[in-house]
Amino acid sequence: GGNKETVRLGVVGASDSQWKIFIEEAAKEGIDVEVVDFQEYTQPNPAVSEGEIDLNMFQHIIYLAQYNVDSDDDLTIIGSSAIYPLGLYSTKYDDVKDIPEGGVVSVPDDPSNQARALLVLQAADVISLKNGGSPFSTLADVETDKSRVTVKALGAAFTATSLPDVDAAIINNDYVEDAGLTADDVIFQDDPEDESALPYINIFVTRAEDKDNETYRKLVDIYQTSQPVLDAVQKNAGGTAVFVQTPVDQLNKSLAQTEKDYAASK
Amino acid sequence: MSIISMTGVNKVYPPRQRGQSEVVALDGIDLTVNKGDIFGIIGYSGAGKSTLVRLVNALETASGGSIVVDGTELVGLRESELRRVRLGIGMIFQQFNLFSAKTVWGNIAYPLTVAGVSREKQTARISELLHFVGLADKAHSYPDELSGGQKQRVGIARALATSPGILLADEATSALDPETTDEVLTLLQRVNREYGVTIIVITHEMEVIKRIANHVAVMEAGRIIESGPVFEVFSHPQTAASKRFVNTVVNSAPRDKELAALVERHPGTIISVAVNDTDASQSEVIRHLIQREVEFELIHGGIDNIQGKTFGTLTFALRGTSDNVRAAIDAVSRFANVEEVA
Amino acid sequence: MSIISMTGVNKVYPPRQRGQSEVVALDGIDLTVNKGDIFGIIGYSGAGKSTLVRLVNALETASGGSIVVDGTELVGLRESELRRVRLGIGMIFQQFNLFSAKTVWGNIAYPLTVAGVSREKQTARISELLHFVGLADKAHSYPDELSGGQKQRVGIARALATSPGILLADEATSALDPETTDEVLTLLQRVNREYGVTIIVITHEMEVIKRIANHVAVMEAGRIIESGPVFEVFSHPQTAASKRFVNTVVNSAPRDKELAALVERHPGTIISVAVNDTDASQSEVIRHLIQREVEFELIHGGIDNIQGKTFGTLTFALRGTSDNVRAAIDAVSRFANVEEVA
Amino acid sequence: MDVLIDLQPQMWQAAGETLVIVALTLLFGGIGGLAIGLGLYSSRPGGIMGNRSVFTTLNVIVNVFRPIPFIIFLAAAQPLARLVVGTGIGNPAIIFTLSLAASFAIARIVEQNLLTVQPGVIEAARSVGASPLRILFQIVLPEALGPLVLGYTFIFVALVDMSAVAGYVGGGGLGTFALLYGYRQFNPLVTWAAVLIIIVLVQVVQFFGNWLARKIMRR
Amino acid sequence: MDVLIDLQPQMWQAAGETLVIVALTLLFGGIGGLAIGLGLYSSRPGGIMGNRSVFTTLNVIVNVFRPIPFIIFLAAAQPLARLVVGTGIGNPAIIFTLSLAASFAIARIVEQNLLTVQPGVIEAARSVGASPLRILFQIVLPEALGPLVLGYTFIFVALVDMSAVAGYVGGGGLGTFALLYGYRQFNPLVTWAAVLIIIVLVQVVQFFGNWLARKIMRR
Ligand SMILES: Nc1ncnc2c1ncn2[C@@H]1O[C@H](COP(=O)(O)OP(=O)(O)OP(=O)(O)O)[C@@H](O)[C@H]1O
Ligand SMILES: Nc1ncnc2c1ncn2[C@@H]1O[C@H](COP(=O)(O)OP(=O)(O)OP(=O)(O)O)[C@@H](O)[C@H]1O
Ligand code: MET
Ligand SMILES: [Mg+2]
Ligand SMILES: [Mg+2]
Repeated sequence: GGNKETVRLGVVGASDSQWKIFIEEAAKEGIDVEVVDFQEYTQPNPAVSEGEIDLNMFQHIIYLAQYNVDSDDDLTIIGSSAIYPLGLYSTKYDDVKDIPEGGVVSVPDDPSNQARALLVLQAADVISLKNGGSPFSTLADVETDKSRVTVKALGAAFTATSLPDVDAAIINNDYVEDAGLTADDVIFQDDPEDESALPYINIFVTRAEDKDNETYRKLVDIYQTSQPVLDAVQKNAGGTAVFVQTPVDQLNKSLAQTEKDYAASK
Repeated sequence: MSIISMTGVNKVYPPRQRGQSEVVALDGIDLTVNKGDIFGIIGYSGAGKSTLVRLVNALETASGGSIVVDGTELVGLRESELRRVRLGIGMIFQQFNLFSAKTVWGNIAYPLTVAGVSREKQTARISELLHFVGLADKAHSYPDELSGGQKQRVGIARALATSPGILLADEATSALDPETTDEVLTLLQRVNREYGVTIIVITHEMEVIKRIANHVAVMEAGRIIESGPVFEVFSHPQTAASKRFVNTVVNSAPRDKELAALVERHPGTIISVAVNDTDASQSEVIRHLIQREVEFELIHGGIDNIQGKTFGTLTFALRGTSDNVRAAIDAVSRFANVEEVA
Repeated sequence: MSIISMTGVNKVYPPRQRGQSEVVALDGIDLTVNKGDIFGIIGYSGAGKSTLVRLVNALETASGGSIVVDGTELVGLRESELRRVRLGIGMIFQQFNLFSAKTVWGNIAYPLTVAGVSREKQTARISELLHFVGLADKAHSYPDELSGGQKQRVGIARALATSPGILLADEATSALDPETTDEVLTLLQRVNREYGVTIIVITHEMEVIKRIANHVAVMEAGRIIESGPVFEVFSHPQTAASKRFVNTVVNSAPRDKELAALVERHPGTIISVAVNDTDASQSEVIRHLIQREVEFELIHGGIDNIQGKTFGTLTFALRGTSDNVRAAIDAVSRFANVEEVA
Repeated sequence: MDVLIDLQPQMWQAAGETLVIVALTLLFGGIGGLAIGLGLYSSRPGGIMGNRSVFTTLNVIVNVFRPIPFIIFLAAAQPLARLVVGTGIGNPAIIFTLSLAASFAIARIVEQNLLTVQPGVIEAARSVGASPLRILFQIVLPEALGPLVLGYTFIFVALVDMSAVAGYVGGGGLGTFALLYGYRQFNPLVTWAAVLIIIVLVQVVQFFGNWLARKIMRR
Repeated sequence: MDVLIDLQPQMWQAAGETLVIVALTLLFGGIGGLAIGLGLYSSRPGGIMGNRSVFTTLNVIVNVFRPIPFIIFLAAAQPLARLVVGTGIGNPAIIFTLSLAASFAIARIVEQNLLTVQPGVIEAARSVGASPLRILFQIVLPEALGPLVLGYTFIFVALVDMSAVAGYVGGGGLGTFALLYGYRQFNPLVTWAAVLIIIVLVQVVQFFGNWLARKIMRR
């Protein structure tokens, strides 16, 4: 295809098989997609802002909300993909109740995933958070005297490899299959159908001025409707993904709300 | 016409560790070297000789005093100005200080490059120098492939490369065999005579002073304790140190063990007679001995030439009646410096 | 009783860059040093002297031949065995090779530590050595704070520290003033006499050979071209190289410019007469001159003692009728080695 | 195994990218580091152009930039990268930022190696009237060349290692490949295949560096 | 600003952790690296215990481990860390893994610095019958001490930088602090406050290293 038409899409984990298929599907529609990989969640948003890539697809609403507030940016959502439940895994215990008093649980160290993980742990009844917790809770909000376990933050990729060292670990969907685990190993997870899970919907993001760009919308459409792509995503998520096609307005409303909540929590 | 003059120059090395005291390497040096001089500096190891010449091309800065080289006061000069002065001064280092990353050729080429000599002229000059120091076959060797004397010869060639107006030679022949030393000294003498190069030679080999220097200064413990034309210092050394130095080179009266050995082999009276152009002539001495029917044998010492003047001490074993011997000694003593050593 | 013996020893340095040829530093060396010898090695710069002694303590491995030191064949020996041999050999390096991270004290202490000498004994020994080499006040200085001669003296003290049975001295006094040289030579002589230490001295200062060596070998281009007792080699040098070396130290016939200067100042006939214990006596020479009414003056040369033997060349200027002069020369020529030099 | 065969084209491309990234970084960072290192060496008190304030300034600058965690440095330098190479992501940005970061590390390596040059040799150069710059380039650098080659080899290996973070800003190379297709996918075969290529590359360069240094130092 | 005040206790704790991590890593890695470096130096052909096969083996080992991207190395070394320090995460694991990785880098730095020792000095030591080990420890190390101090200072700074990844396996320290509380939260104030402390720490150590080296080298 011509260079002019090339759309640059930022992701974290370009090696996931759906991207190769996605590029092929887009090509069929005459869109030339270049997938740019970042290994850090911090990078794809500024890259969109700077115009170095056109859109990205790696984050959920909460992550974007925090980014927009912290960096004083106005990136906007142009579509949803899926929502992934966040699971608690263990190779030592089959039930949350078996985790001993004083045990150690590892959680990812990036803020939004960490807060979500803490909420999962609270729901699993192994810790207690100040004021009932929020999507912006931090390790400091853990009420240690009321918690059964100690929480330890690790790089998102390392929570999976830490399983021999801890009693249980919160592992992102991205690493589940890769780490040789299956959905069956999960001993607790949040409910993707719950309304509180709405801000954890993964989204396509671009600059505010490009929110109506036809080509970008078309790409979202291809993603949401192409079965080979969805199959690959599902396989990669170990069968845990729940695909959603939430209207863009609703997504952006949730974004606005979350941004407000977050700003207030600071 | 003085080309180098030092007045009240001091050099103090501050103590580097606690508990050490400072080292006064030079202590009130006054020195004048005239244009065209070959100026020798002698003195015990550690006397400050190397330090002194290192002040002349400002490798070291004086702690006090004034140093004027070729009309320029060095003390207080900026480094960039000192550089210009150094261009006119060649230096042969006691420790050679060769560039280990350059070949023999490269070592000699460096000063030429710095002086801006064109490549063709360099080639000619370097070949000439290599032949002179006998290292034509080592042109492409590196310093670590050279013997001690070969290294020193590279240092000499390097210092001479730009034909500088002043040459500082710090023990320039200390690692050389006599033959090579001779050649080097001859060359120094030639550049001095033909191009008027002023040369300061530091040496512990009195032969070197004797052969080429016209002036000599004797150093001890950071001071110049004696200084003057070579012939004068050699013929009438004033200080104990100078005397000891002079003794090693000119034929002198036998001392200690040497004397003991001679006494054993030559029973009878032994006298030493100082002989030189200005004092006694030995023909006369011998004539007196013969006249008094004293049998004599030259058992030690000899005659030498320093700066074209005859010079020496002859030691004779005398045999004859004690009266004759006495009379002869008295007669000779009248016009010569005689010492009865045994 | 030989303590060091070399047979057919070669040392070849392979070429390091393309286009260079190999360097044959030693070429078929046969050499025997007896226990208690002070064995001098002389030769032009680059002749292979340093290389030769470095084979004796196996710092360098021979390319061929056999080297037996104190009954042990070195060639083919393992490094750990060579180490034992080295414990009994002290070495003074031409380039000093001081440990720059150790003080003067530490440098001298090192061989003692290696030899397992107790700390108290070390202290006593080091103080003694420091006093001997005149560096008591520099005990805590580092090598880079020393003058050239001071460095060399540290090297000497270090080599002597363990009182080794063999001492290899490579230009051990090249940076020393005559007085210090004298003291060092006296010490070497003392350790040789009192403790039977065998010493190999490499030097370019013939004075050193003359003063302390009993044997001397002359090297040229990797070969030993002459070897024997010092007196013999000095009195009857066989090769051109030896002659030149000997000339620099014993009073010899004047040459070249020196001669020219003499001729200018002394018109008439000039003869040089070689004098030594075994050949002519100079009293006799003089008697013949006087008998023939020839006026004479000793204008050059002198008499010296080597290993207790008289030795020298006297140069006389003769004046008189040409018949008388002729007759005198003829007469003297009959029993002495006379050369008419002008 | 199949994965590996599938990924072959990417892997070789990544290998090429590593070579390009590291080579260019070594070039730019090498020059930058050489400049700063020469500055540190010559301005050090008692040095050939001793100047305490220049030295302290350089010293502080190097100390300021070297210890910043690379990922923070990478992000912080993005605006500068955009100015200089026009983009804050991809290989150009990573080459720019790595070069900048490497400069400071190389500066220290250069400084250290130059300090081992014997003072007597510098004196000899001063004695012939050579200017400090001449001494620096014609004497000090050649004298220290052997150790410098080893120092640059050391840095080469460090850069190969550092270039693995290129992926953070969308750059490529074997390190990124290993992380992305191997490590993140928990695919040890791919990880170690990529690492193996890196190792082979490093072996070759290190052997060459050793050989060259030995040739130069002649020991 | 408020954030910073809130985070103060964590920050100072992190500073303490950095000191502990880097100090212990420098200790263990320093000793390990010294050992390997001494091995490389003395076994090199023509060296004091020249042995081509030992040298090649060591050389290859160092080249194998040095270039592995640190994050991969970190994960790969986790089982070993569990064996040795009992856990694959937290400060003990990061100290273990950093020490291991640092050993190989330090080995090269040590090797390089030892190579600058003048051959004549080693000859003098051989001539008095000293054994290779004696020469190594009593002569070569002291002679190279000045450059070695600078080399270790270099490594100290590199370790401060490397220790920032401690957070991946749940370790602490200022780098982790800067990444977690500053960088990942897009909170520049926190980032740069942490970086500032790192920089101050590094300045102090580097100045001390320079001072010590100058004292030892006396130039
Ligand atoms: N490492 C080396 N590589 C190549 N050639 C060498 C090496 N060492 C010495 N040579 C050469 O071997 C020859 C003998 O050197 P050696 O050092 O033994 O001479 P020497 O007689 O001690 O001379 P000097 O009196 O000048 O010290 C010289 O020509 C020298 O250039
Ligand atoms: N860098 C230094 N630091 C401290 N003292 C020094 C330094 N350089 C020289 N000295 C001392 O200064 C004195 C004079 O040294 P210098 O090198 O001038 O002696 P020298 O007359 O050349 O002796 P030699 O004949 O032994 O070469 C010596 O006592 C020496 O120890
Ligand atoms: N895919 C991740 C999740 O939903 C996104 C994390 S936000 C950067 O857990
Ligand atoms: Mg001197
Ligand atoms: Mg020699």
